[in-house]
Order: sequence, then structure tokens, then C-alpha cells
Amino acid sequence: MSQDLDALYQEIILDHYKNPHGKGLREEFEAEVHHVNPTCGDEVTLRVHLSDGVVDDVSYDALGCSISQASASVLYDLVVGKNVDEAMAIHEEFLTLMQGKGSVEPDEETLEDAIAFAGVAKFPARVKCALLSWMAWKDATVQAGGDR
Amino acid sequence: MSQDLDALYQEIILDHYKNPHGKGLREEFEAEVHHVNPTCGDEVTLRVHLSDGVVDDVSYDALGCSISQASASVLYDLVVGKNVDEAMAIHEEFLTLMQGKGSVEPDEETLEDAIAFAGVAKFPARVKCALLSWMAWKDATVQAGGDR
Amino acid sequence: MSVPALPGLLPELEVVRKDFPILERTLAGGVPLVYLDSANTSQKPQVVIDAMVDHLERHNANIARAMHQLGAESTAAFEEARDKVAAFLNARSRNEVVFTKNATEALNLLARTIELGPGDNVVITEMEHHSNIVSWQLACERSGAELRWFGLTDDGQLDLSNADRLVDENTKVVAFTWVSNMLGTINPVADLCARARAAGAVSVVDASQAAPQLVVDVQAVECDYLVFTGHKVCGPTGIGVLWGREELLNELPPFHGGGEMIETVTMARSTYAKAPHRFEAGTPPIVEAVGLGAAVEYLGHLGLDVVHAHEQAITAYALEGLQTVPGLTVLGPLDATERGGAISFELDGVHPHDIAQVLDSRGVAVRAGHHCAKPAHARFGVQSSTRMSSYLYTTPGEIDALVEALEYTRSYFKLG
Amino acid sequence: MSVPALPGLLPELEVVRKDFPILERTLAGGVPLVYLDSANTSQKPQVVIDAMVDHLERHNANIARAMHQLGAESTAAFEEARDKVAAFLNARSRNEVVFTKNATEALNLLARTIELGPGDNVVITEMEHHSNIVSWQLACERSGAELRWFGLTDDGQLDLSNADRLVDENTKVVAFTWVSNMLGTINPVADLCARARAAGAVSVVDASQAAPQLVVDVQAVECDYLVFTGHKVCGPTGIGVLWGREELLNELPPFHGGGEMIETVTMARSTYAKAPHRFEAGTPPIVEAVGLGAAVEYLGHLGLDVVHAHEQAITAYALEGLQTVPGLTVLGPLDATERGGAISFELDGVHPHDIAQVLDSRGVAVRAGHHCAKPAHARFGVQSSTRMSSYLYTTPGEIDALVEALEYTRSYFKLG
Ligand SMILES: Cc1ncc(COP(=O)(O)O)c(C=O)c1O
Ligand SMILES: Cc1ncc(COP(=O)(O)O)c(C=O)c1O
Repeated sequence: MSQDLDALYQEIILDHYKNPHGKGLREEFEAEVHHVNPTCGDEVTLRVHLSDGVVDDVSYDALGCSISQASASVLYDLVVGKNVDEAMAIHEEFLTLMQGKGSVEPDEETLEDAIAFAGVAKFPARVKCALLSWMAWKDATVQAGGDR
Repeated sequence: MSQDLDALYQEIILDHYKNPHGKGLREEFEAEVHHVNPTCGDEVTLRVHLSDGVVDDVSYDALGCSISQASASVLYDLVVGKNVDEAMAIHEEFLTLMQGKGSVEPDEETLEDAIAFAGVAKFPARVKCALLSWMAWKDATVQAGGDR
Repeated sequence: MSVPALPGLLPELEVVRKDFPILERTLAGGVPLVYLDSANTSQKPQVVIDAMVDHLERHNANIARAMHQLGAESTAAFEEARDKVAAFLNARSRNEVVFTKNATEALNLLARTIELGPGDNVVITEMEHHSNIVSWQLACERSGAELRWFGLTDDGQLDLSNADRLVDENTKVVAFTWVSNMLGTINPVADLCARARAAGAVSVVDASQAAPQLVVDVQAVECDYLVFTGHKVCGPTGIGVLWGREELLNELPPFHGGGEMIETVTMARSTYAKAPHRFEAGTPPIVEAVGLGAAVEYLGHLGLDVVHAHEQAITAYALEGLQTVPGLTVLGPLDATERGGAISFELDGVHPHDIAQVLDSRGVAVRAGHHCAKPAHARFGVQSSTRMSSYLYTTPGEIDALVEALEYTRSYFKLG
Repeated sequence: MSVPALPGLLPELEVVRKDFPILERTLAGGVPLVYLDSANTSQKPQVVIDAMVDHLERHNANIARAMHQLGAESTAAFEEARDKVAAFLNARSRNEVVFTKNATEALNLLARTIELGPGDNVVITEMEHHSNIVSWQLACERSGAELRWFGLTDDGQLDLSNADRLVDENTKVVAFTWVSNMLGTINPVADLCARARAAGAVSVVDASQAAPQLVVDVQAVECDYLVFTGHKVCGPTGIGVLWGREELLNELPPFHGGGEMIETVTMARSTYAKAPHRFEAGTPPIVEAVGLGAAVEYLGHLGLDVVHAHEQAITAYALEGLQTVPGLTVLGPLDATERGGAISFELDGVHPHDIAQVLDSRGVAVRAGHHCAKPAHARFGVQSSTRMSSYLYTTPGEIDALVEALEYTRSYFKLG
């Protein structure tokens, strides 16, 4: 069964897990949220800093498994520097990928490293892990007024 | 299956049902109780009148099926005129008969017409019907201080 | 038994009956079973039993919390059942479907969580099942709210003549049954819901007797909450459903505290998940949900409209047959198109218990008593009644057997 | 797998395993199932499944209210289950056994009905399952009573050093688990009950993890209330048990209002039946009770003392094996004779989810997360853990498979 395992734990995921990008809570932010996965207790505290409709920073402190940690790191890479609309579109695409039960073909152009999560979509119990920080980011961005 | 039915609906029972003895609420009494069978809603209001340790009267008003009506009538016949201890002993014996699932041989000497209820003991759903007025009588007698 | 050609009967009735293993049962003395107590609980088709067995023998695990393959399979089966129930009710969202223990728990959940206070009132009806009476009596006792109710007309309909006075600006809840389990009456659900809405109250529909035999569409009737119970729709015991509008459910405070309903817990305080999980504390009825899912799917395959037509055909045939029995009086509407399949009646000179007993000796299973509707009985001045209730597997021949058994009852008790 | 000769193992273990159809399952990739998640839910022996199927296929009817033969059979089966549970607990009377939906409902029933007010306090412990925490948090919020708790020592025992201050004359309830579902700790039940009694409080014992694996004798431990859940003792989901001293149960007000719990109902007010029926509103979990009855009978035939000895043997073997894994730390007592069969642990450098995932790819089913015991995890400074939990069907070979899979996990995540 380690083929399946390898589909889940792609090298990219394990790399992000070991060396997460953008980790840590930074001072400049308009909104901070705290999300938990009630099933397993995984937690993330996440802050967004927006300026002029651009995601200037996403800073976070997360406790959780490799999948949830790596997905926060990938989120950071994908949304920081983008304008909010673009970032929301990426969010939407990642959501579609994760909820596709393995049937959605990811677009490397937009999703970059996040395409490594295609394998996660086949593990229903892990989809929530992958989505934890992404849901937190959307929530925080909306709170920061970024959805207008 | 009408053999079984006939075991339940003995002639004696149907006679008591059609012509109940002692029915009606009479004025002299020390205690009155109201009992219901919550399953089917059968009800009995029952009064006892004791004097010098003797059951002087049991008067009652009952709504219910042939079995519950007939058993009130038989109760009246069996306990009125007896002293309370004797009546309680009869009560005990009737209870044993009814809870015996058809395996208890009734003693005609003490139970008289009540032996006709031996067949009822084989119908678990009807045992409560047969016991309704008997339980009410015991309750009322205790309340009237008859158990001392 | 040869089946008379009755328009509206379920096509292939004899084949459908084969789906229900218990219908092959014989009783004491080799008498075949004539099951006319389906309003009390329905029988279970083989697919429901098989779905439960397959789950227990191959997929059993706790849900949500378990990360392994069995856990994933069990969770998927449980959540699929929620989807099936959502489809059965035409719910807007699966999050609107809360699994409870039975209809009674669903009603009590609402009675415990909808906020009430002195000055408020709750309006019910005189034809409710005890579950939809006592739950609100207790809620009113706790809160100081007032309990009011619609009375009944002599022909067993809701008396709506004082409706404008009953449902007023202080009404918080209007709770009523869609189909009466005693009188068979079908109530004007959409109208009553609209009336509640106009008064600013929430509507609570008890669909325990409707869900088995009518198309239940929560969007069409525009109710706020609706409940039904698994064991009357071909499903197992141990499961019921509370459906509620998602935004309303998410405003209710938690009901029971425990696993699965939380977001986070510390010793000092906790926060709670959204609906439906907020209301599903503890290990839910998993295999029961699987059974219920299979049951509503089974009904869906037959078609609720077809089931309803069958029920109406049988009910009309039964009303006709019953009225040939001397001394028999039916309680409730006499027009089959206006009622459900439960028919309560009185027979002069024989107590319901005694009727049920004689019927049982001929294999005919009916219910005798107050059917958990004492106030409705009191309204008609009777203390108890006998009730026959058919379902999708009932044949006209079984109704004939009932009528014959009633004739026999009269002769057994030596009534002219 | 050859079974090492371990003293205390269930005699004929391989034969007993044949009673559980799911143990023959293979998972993705043809890997055999190694089910080590029994503290989450136990697997079901064939006799339990068969008892349920027989009930559904041959005896299904509603209980109490039905007067016909099926009704009598169903009622007898349901009430026999009550007798079996009463015997299982060594209850004084069958009236002390109330059937609920699960342990969570049983605890919430108590938290809703035991009278509390400002100035009163409720004492729980830091090792409780969320069901025995949140239920009392909500009760204290409603009533204004104070919630207190016993802390834990570093080795996972209750810290009783301040017990005399915690349990005082204002304590109304002392509620605690017999066996911890996270730490495995077995608490001194009789002592804690005696302490509650001395303070004039009632004791509430959560036996959800004890009932599967220990002799539970309510008279011996002299508790006031005790709960457990069906699905962890080889029974189905959808049923739990509240046991209470008869005189205490009869003093509690009703919980839910509905059918079966009443004595009489009018529109204006109702009176209530005695225990157990007072607390069993609505159609109870009938087929589930039948299953639970078969389950406790099955455990009785094996002998709870024998099951306990097996659990201890496997637990000792597992503790030994786990400690050979580099970087692995067991949470809770390390002496098998002082603990139950649930063993939670940490593995340096790998998150519990990831452990569980790798184990699952080898067929080993364990639980990862907070196991509905967040405060106990917080006490030990961990956010989640991995838990293996054995049961009467667990073999030493399965423990070996777990240990090997943990080694594999370490190598998969490239830990030295
Ligand atoms: C100690 C303990 N208490 C209570 C429960 C709750 O049981 P249920 O979820 O069946 O209500 C559990 C199991 O989940 C448990 O382990
Ligand atoms: C109209 C109605 N409401 C509620 C109920 C209660 O259902 P349950 O006993 O399954 O909770 C019933 C059936 O008993 C019913 O007929």
C-alpha cells in the first residue's frame, strides 16, 4: 500500500512540512482568526495583512499533521503578493480540487506546489486537514474587508 | 385459536363482566384511589371502607375491558367481609397466579371465581388488565391504614 | 388470497410483499399474519435489513473520529444516509438534517432549545401525539410560557374558527401533526405554516405519520422545522430525524453536551460545532442511519406518490368494509381522500382490548388503546379505540380478513 | 499468525475470533484488518447480528402498546434485554435499568434532571470524556452551580490531594470515569463513591470504558448512577444504559415528554410513569436493546473476569512492545494491572494523524486525535495523540503488527 501512501505524502508536501514557508505570527494584520478541526483538534491561528486590495502577508501559527502544516505553507506561497480577487480564485480552485474525491485534474499553472495535494483528495479524512488553513484564510480575509 | 380465546374468556369472566358485583361508588370509605393502565388508558376509581380490621366495603367505578371489569367484580366478592390480613393473603395469591405465566395451579378454596383468571396469566398483555383493580385495592387499603 | 382489482393498488403488490420477510410469518395455531398496525411501526424490507447486516459485518467503525479505512467507510455510509434523507425531504442542504433517536427526541430537542419566556405562547392541537403535547407542556412549565391549542370539529378536523385569536403576536411556536395517528386527518400544513410565519412564530411539523405515506417536501410546505421517525418509514428503531432551516438550527443553543458536537473544550468552557453536528452529541445511531437511508431509498424507488395512491385505495376499501359491520363507528373523516391510512373505530358492546384480542386469535394485528393520543380520545368522549393501519404491503384481502374477524368478534361476544 | 503463548490470553482465542465476521475483512491492497480501535467502538459478534436480524425478520412490532402476538414477542424481547443488562450490572431491580441512545444521552439526562442551583457545585475530573464535561458545563451554566474538577498527577492518576476541599457540603454531584478512554487509568470507584456519599452528593460513574472489560457490579462499588454505551460492549449503536438506584430515579423529574413515559395526559397537564418508563419517552431502541441483550449475554458466557485477564495480558504485551519503538512515549500508567486496554502515545517527530495514516496503509486501525478528551491532552501538554485499543479478540500477533508498523512509520518519515 505504500504507493497510495506516496500519493498522499508527495515529496513536495513533506518538504513544505519540514520547512514551512511564512510560518510565525507577524505584527501587521487587519484580521486574526483561530480555526480548529473539531475531529482531531488540529489548530491554526492565522492573520492577514491586506493593502490596496493586495494580500501583503499571511502569517500563521499552526499545530497539526504534515498535511495541514504543508497546506498552510503552500497557501502562503500562493496568495501572498496576489490581489485578493486572484487569491480568492485560487482558493476556489484548491477547494474544488480537495472536494473532488480525486477526480479533479489540478492546473499546475495556478496551483503550483498545491497540485501535490491532488492525492489528498482521495483520503476523505485528510481533506479537512488540507483545508484548515485555507478556510481560516478566507474567513480572515472576509473579516479584514477583503471581499469587497 | 378459539380454544386459547376460550381459556382467556372463561364463562365466569364474561358473566362477571356482564353483571359486575359491587359496582358503583358508595359513600362510606376511608380511602379512595384512582389507578390507570398507562398503556391502554383503562381506569378505576376505587374506595375501601374498613372497620375493626375488616373490609366492610369495596366500591368502584371502572372503565375498561372485560378482563379488568370482571376482575374488579371478583375482587369485590373475595375481599368484602374478610379481615384485612386474610384479604391481603388472597391478594397475594391472586398476584402469584397472574404473574405465573400460566404455570401456577390456582387454589379454588381461596380464590373461588378468581381461578377463572388462570387463563389470563398466559396473555402477558392482559395481566395488567386483571391486576388493575387489585393493585388499586391494595393501595387504598394501605392508605386507609389497613396494613397495620 | 386473491387480490380484487382495486384501482390505485401498488403494481406488483405480491412481489413487493416478498420484500418483507415477516409477512411470511404464521402465528399461534398456524394462522397467517395480517399486519394492520403499521401506524404503530412499519415492517422492514429485506434491503434495509441487509444494509444493516452488511454494515455490521463489514464496515463497522465509529464515525468522524476514526481515520482508518473502516472509519472512512462507516463515516461515508452515515453521511450518505444524511444525503438520502435530505433528498427524501427535498431539503435545501444536507446540513439541515439532524439524526435523533426518534421523533419524540426531535420534538423534545426543539422544546428544550427554542427560547420561551413568560408572556410567550405555544400553540398545539388537540389531535397531537403525546410527544407533541407533553414536550411543550414541560417547556411551558419551565419557561412560564402559555400552552394553547386548536380544538377539533365533530368530524375530526382542526377547528380553525378561532385561529386568529389563538395564534397571536406572542406566539413563538405553532406545532402540529401533518397526519393524525388516531383520526387519520390530514391537516392543511402549508396554511398553518403560513399562519405561524405571519405571526412571527416558527412552525414545527410532526410528519411521523405523513412521511411514510405522502410526499413530504419541506420547501413546498414552507415549514421551519419538521420531524419524523425511522421505524415508521420501513427503517429501524433507534433513529429519527429533525429537519430545520439551516439558519434557524445554527441559532439554537446546544441540546446535549458531548463528543462530536463541540468545536473546542476546556475544563472551564466549550464552543460548539454548527448544525447538524451541534445536535448530535455522542456516537450517533450509525447502523440505524444506514438502515434509514436504505429505507427512504426503497420508498423513493417505489415512489411516494404510488405509495400514497395505494394507501388511499386500501383506506377507501377499508372504510367501506368497516361500515358493513353492525355497531361499528369510525372516528375521524370518512372520505379516504382526506385522510391517512390509520382508521380508529368503536364497536358497540365490545371493549377495544377485547376486540384486539379476538382479532389476534385470527392473526389480525391491530392496536387497541389510546394510541398516545388521550386528549383526542377525550374530545370524542371515548377512553380508547381500536385502530387498523395499513401500509404499502397491505392487500384488500387483509382488509377482508379484518372485517370477517370483526364479525366473528361480534358473534364471540354474542352481540345480536 | 502464530499466537505466542501468553499467560492470561482468552482460551480458544482463534475460535472466539471466528465469532466476529469483520475480522476476516481485508483492506485496500489485500492487507488483513488489524483492528486496534475498540475503545472507539467494538466489533460485533455474529450472535448479536443474528439476534437483531431474527427480531427484524420475525418479531418486529412496537412494544408495550401493541396487544397482538408480534407485539407481545417484541415486548418480551425488549424487556428480557433489560433483565440481561440488570444481571450484567448486578442491579437490585430491573426497574433500575433505563435504555438511552448512548452513554452521552444518559449523562445528559442526569445533567438535565438532577436539581442544581446557585451555591451548589458539581465535581468532575480532568480525565473525563467530553460527554462527562460538557453536559455538566451546560448544567452549571443553566443553574448557576459551580463546576470543579480533580486534576491529574504526572503519571496519569487522579490527584486526590485536595479531595477534601473539592468535595464539600455544597457538592451535589461527583461524576467521574471508571476507566479513562485516553490514559487507560482505572480510578478508585468505590472510594470516590464513598466520598460523594459522605458529602451528601450523588455519584455518577461513567463506565463506558469499564463495562467492556471489567466486572461492573453496582452494588459492590455502591454508586448512585452509572452509565455505559452499547456499541463498546459488542452491542449495536443507538443504545446506551443509565442505571440508577430505584428510589433516586423515581425522585427525578421527567426528561423528555412523549409516549410511554406518561401515566395520563390531558391538554392542560400530565402525570408520569415510574422509572424506567418515565425516562423512555417515545419508541425506544427496540432492536438495539435486543442486540445489546445478546451482547452482554455473550460477554457473560465468556466471563468478564476472563475478558479482563485477556485485556491485561494484551495490554502488558503491548506496553512492552511499544516501548521498544525509539522516540515513543506512552501517556498514562505503565503498569498493565493498573489500567485498561486503551494506550495513547506520542512518537517524536511524527504527528498522530500521519502515524495513523501510515498504520492504516498496513491495515492497522488506531485512533488519532484528542479522543474526545481535550482537557486531558492539554494537561499533558499535547494537542493530540495516537491510541491503540485492544479487546477480547485482539491477538499478540496484532500487537506485533502494530509495533512493526510503527517502525515502518519511523522509516517512512525518515527518522533516525
Ligand atoms: C469514557 C467515555 N465516556 C463516554 C463516551 C461516550 O459514549 P457514546 O459516544 O457512545 O455516547 C465514551 C466513548 O466515546 C467514553 O470513552
Ligand atoms: C403523529 C406521531 N407523532 C410522534 C410519534 C412518536 O414517534 P416515536 O415514538 O418514534 O418517537 C408517533 C408515533 O408513535 C406519531 O404517530
